[in-house]
Amino acid sequence: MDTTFTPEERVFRDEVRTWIKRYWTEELANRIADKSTFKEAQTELQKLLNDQGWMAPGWPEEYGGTGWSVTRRYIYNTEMARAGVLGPADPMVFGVSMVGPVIYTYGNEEQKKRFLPKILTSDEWWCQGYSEPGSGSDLASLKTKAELEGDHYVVNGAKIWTTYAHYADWIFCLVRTDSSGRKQEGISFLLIDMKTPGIKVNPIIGIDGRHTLNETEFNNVRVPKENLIGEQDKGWTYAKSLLTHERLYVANVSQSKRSLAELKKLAEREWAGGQPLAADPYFQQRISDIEIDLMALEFTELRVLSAAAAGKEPGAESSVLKLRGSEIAKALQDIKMDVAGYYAGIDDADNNANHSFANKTRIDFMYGRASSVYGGTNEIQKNIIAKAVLGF
Amino acid sequence: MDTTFTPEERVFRDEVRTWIKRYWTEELANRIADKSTFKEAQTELQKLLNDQGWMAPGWPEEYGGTGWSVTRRYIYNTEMARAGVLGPADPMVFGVSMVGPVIYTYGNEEQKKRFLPKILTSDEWWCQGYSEPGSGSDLASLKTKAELEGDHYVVNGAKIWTTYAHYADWIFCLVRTDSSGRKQEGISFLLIDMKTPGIKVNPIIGIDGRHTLNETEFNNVRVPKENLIGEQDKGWTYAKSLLTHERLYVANVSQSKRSLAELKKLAEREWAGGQPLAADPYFQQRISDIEIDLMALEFTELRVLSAAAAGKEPGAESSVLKLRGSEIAKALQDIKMDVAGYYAGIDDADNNANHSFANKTRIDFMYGRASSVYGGTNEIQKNIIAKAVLGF
Amino acid sequence: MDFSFSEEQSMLKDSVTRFVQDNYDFESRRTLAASDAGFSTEHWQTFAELGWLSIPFSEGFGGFGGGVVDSMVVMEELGKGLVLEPYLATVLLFGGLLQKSGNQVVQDAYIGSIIEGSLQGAFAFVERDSRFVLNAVRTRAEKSDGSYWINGEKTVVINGASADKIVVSARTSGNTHDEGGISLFVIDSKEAGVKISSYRMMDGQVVANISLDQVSVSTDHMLGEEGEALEVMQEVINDAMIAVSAEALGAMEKALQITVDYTKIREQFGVAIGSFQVLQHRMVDMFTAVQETRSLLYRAACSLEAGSDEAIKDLYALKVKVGRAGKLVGEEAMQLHGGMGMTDELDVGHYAKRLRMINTLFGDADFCQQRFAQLSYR
Amino acid sequence: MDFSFSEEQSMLKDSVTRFVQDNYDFESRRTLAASDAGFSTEHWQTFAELGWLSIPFSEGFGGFGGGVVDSMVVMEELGKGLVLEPYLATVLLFGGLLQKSGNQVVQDAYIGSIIEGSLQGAFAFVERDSRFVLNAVRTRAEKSDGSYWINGEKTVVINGASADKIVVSARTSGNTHDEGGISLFVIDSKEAGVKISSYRMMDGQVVANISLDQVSVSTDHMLGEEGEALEVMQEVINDAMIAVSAEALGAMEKALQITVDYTKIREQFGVAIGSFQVLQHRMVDMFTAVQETRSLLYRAACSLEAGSDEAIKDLYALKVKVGRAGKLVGEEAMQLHGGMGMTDELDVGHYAKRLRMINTLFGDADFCQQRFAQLSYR
Repeated sequence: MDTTFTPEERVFRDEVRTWIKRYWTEELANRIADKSTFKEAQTELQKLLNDQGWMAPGWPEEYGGTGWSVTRRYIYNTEMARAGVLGPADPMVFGVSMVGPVIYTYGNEEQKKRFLPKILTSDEWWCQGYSEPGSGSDLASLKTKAELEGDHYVVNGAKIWTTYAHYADWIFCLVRTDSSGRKQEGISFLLIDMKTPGIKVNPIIGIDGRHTLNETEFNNVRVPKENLIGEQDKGWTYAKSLLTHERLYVANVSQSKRSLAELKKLAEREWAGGQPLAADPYFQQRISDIEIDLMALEFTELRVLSAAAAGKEPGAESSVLKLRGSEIAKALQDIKMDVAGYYAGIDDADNNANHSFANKTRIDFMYGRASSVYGGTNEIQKNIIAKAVLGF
Repeated sequence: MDTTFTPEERVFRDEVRTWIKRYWTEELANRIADKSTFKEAQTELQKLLNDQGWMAPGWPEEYGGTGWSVTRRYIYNTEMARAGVLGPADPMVFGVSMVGPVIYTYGNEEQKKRFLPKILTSDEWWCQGYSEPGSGSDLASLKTKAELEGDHYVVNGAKIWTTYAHYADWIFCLVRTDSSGRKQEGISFLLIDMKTPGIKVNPIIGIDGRHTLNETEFNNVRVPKENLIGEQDKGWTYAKSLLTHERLYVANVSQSKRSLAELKKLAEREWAGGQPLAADPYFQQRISDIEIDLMALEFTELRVLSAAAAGKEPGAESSVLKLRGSEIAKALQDIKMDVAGYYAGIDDADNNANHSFANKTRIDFMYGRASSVYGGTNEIQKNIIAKAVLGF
Repeated sequence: MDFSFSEEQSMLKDSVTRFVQDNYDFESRRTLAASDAGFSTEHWQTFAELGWLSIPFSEGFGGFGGGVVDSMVVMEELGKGLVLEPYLATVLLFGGLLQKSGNQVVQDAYIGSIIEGSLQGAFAFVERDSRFVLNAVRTRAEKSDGSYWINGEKTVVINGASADKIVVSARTSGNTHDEGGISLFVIDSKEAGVKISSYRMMDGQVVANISLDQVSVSTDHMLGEEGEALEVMQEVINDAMIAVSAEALGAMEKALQITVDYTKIREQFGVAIGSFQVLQHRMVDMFTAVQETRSLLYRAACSLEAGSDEAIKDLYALKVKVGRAGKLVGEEAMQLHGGMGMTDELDVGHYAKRLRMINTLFGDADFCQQRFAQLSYR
Repeated sequence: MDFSFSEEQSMLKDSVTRFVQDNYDFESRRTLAASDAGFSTEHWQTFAELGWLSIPFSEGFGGFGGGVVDSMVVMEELGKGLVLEPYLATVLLFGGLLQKSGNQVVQDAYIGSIIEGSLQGAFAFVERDSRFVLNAVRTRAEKSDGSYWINGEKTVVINGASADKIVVSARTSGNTHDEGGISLFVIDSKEAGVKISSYRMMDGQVVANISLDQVSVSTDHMLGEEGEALEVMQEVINDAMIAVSAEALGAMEKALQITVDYTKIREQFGVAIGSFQVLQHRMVDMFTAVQETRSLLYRAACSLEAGSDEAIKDLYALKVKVGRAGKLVGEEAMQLHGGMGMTDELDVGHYAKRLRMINTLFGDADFCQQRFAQLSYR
């Protein structure tokens, strides 16, 4: 039992830190945060990562991955998240973490050649078409239809919560190609060019006031049948096998550690009754409740990673990562709102009464509410644990 | 909207307080607390109450009740509980609050004459035979059988959680007289003399280490058929109508207020790091969480009583009384355990290292765990609210 | 012991309920919230006609002579519709200060206009670093040449953008955290030296930062005695705490109702999601929180009206519960709506936002719990 | 990064697991708990034979030379069986103090006997009003005639009734709360002036109050330097905190398992109560609490063993979680057993009691959270 890094691992960590220090400038971060320069600047960042060979650490080396050990990937993710380079709402997630592995695992050679390089170079942005209006956590109830007519699938229906669809070049979709059997059957995995006629992207304004989500409609959208991944009607299997693929990092530990550190700093400068809020015992108790939970979560993640490094299947403890990860992230956002006090309500980036952090605090809080809903609500997560782990 | 008492009500309150001051001596309280003198001393107290005409405030005047208004009953209950004269585990509950109302509402004249006076004089103690081993919150699944043979019902089966059965002269039982229909049908309400041959009382030691509970077995117990209340097979209705009868006082507000006051006093004398625990902000926050909830509960109870005083049916708010009442009582017991610290673990009334309150604290805590189980678990309470109030 | 409303209060309640039902469907509210002022002057005239603007004022000024229970009745119903009109700022805060100040000059000058709906007011009591402490005042007023001259800055002034007249707290003596030395002045929003910079809050309110640069106020526009204003400020804010708690209660009730209705209809896995026991129990927890809030609201309102010794403690207990219950109900309502709850287009998230803002208003749950503890464990 | 046990540790774990399975069914435990000593000297000999009593001692004394991870492995398994034998008191506390004291005289005199199972020890560090503060020591030791003379009283001394030798903390200088001036002495339980008054705790442990009236100790029975004992006391208790946390983890795991099994079998309303979603989710919460406890246990054990700067902070975080999770798991386990959970005859309530006692031991969750906060927000 030992949690120290090897000397080689420490060298690697320094290498990552050096990269960050050099390339992750305030100027770049600001341009990414600004809606008007977001896509261009984010692409710039991703190209820098790709130049370094770090765009897709988890991919097999033959497709451009790194071949890192589990520990190195952990170090990489930790450092990147700690610095704020990677975040939970990263646009590269859809290409690198979601569709990429489907393509290299279930796609044919032409598909691999056609799509993987452009994911790495960020010349093509992806978005995800899984959820549908009304489907919620019952993903398999999807109704968007794809009918084969000659060389093309004709797609009709709508997808919802398509994050960044308004920036995306491609969308990967689960579509229904057969409705005769169980709902999990008859689903196919299609790659669709967003420029195809008949696709309409309708913005959904979030409760944070921003536009990151969309509803994407498909009206007789003709998709070449070579864009089908694997076999027709087997898409559910491909999508599902992917859900376990990235579940090692769903806890967002580093992001929450970053959030906690910021919170402590803010509490030192916010004034309450003649002393900094950070010195107030009530506040200390509230924040330490969460800090302790986060310390536990961090080691739960390490336990999972250590098992993975030893080539073992993730144990029961991995099931709590998303659940507790989202609860802790939300709790931190909640306290940060309280620290901002009156200023947390301000819906205005410029008029901030000297509390410039407040607007971002509000956005993070509001946007963060969804973390206990997407990817299966926390209630669904508990159902799954009850069944899979406790044996009910 | 007004919560002040009338001058007459204030006079009445003083009258109750004067009575308590005169009769509720430390000596009597100690004898009641002592297992070896409990029954005798408790009977003495009840006889004093009866001499004053206060034994059964809720009964109709013709049977020995007081004819008090809802407000007076509230004042009476509050003062008695505040002084510790009445408690949640009162033995008189079974006679006065439970079987008495069934007898005067559904019993015949002879039954009224036979049983009610001896409840008032405490010459006969009662216990309750509802739950059965295995029935839990699903009371209607009861299996104890009563078969009519000539002039007698022959009773076979077992009842569990029969509090004070080892002191009781009589038991009122729900028994199955017909198993052909729905489980709520075919249940009858029988009064059984505890001296009848075939009754065996087996002690159940509680997790508090004390003997208050029992399992009571019935082996061919012959009960005269004149001890049947109302009609055969209709007992469920009688028992159920009673459940709403006393639900105004299920919140145990006064007991919890008393418990809170004790807790505050203890926290002033317990020492923690150079100051009384009461001065510690963490402790203050914890205790104030509960104090605020209790303040809310008190006014929820008053809202229910005020509606009852105006002759209205209890509103939706009454449904939370038992639920929150037990949660708050338990939370207070929990904090008190923490105040007692190391001494809370002592299972010994004499060797208390100068912390004489600790043994009682432990007993109250352990015994109190059951308050979220008896009378329908808190989970069942929530099911009921969801159905009855929220309309699910 | 009686928690029923008087006949007048019941009528008042019904009239507000009807107004909200007829005028405040979610789409109409959205349009109003997006307008420049952030509310409707037409609605404001309706408020005047229905007599709501006269409630806290004495009959001598043409008012209704109402107490905290009356404004509580109004605010609960306004809360159900997330009503945007500045009833709190103009009538309860600005009006309340005038009513309690004993300054006949300003009372005669402005109360009539408030009642007839022609004057908007505000109370500027927050500063950059004051957080929830009323006596954390840096803004200063100095007397010279028969006037007071005010310098300083106030932040997040509710209704600050629309107010014609603004009551400003300023220090006429002492240091930032002293309890004495604070005075109140009624200034005109167009007075030289007043700079109003307005912006929106997440609940749709338009508020303002107000900077004051050598702003002149005549001595007859000071409310009460010089340096003695803290008590009246606290009194008015105590009444306002009842009011916003009632508003929060209304918002919670509505958020719960919306959620119960939604889960009965919304299907997943082939059944209404409201059939899941876990979700039912969570709605029971929301219901319980709402009941507790109402109980503490009645408790504090009764004891404040009766002038009880326990009134302030009751008030802080209420505000703690309003904060915690408001968070619980608001967030659970969103969560139980799933993804839809996190969109701007559904009403439910807006209830959560307003509840969050009310938690902060006049001191959040943590702050009020500390005040409560000081009173309870001193 | 590696959380697996060494081969030796795995063997150790297996041997304890087997012992508990074979010897600690609930009825056997009940009999032991009711006996005078409250544990079995026969079992104690087995412990000695299996080498468990030698774990924390250096190889020079015939020990195993183990660290906190080794005792953690043992204690988790003992926790599953609610094992009553005084491993904590004799081996980890008394033995730990001897091992770390550097006093060769007492080490030579007693460690061998501990290892062979012939000597019981205890550590008397609690006083009537000390609560969880190690330096709140009123008991005094004065030097005269070449001996120390001890006067004072110690309370709730674990294993105090069976201990042959007892380490007592006493003040050789300074005042009640001073950090300096505390010394440790090994006294014989039969020494003149030692009065031992024993009683039972709710978890079955037999403890004692010990009054000391002019008790004489020879100078070579002082551990370490005069007046400098606080650090070694804290070190030994830090190790012991890992141990009791591991014990708590074992107890929680068992309580959860018992509960899951029970709800799968127990029927109500015609179905197993484990089919109710609300109960399932509550068991998921218990499971989560257990996982969090294990994670913090590994965290604290690793950083204590590595001598990390964060070790003390990690340790307090662990003890906070042990307290809170222990309450949650214990109480939920009882509640989900319904009425049966509240009886003495079922095992589940006894897990809850032991968990409750472990919360208190060496500082409860509230106390540890304050210490944590002092380290985290200084």
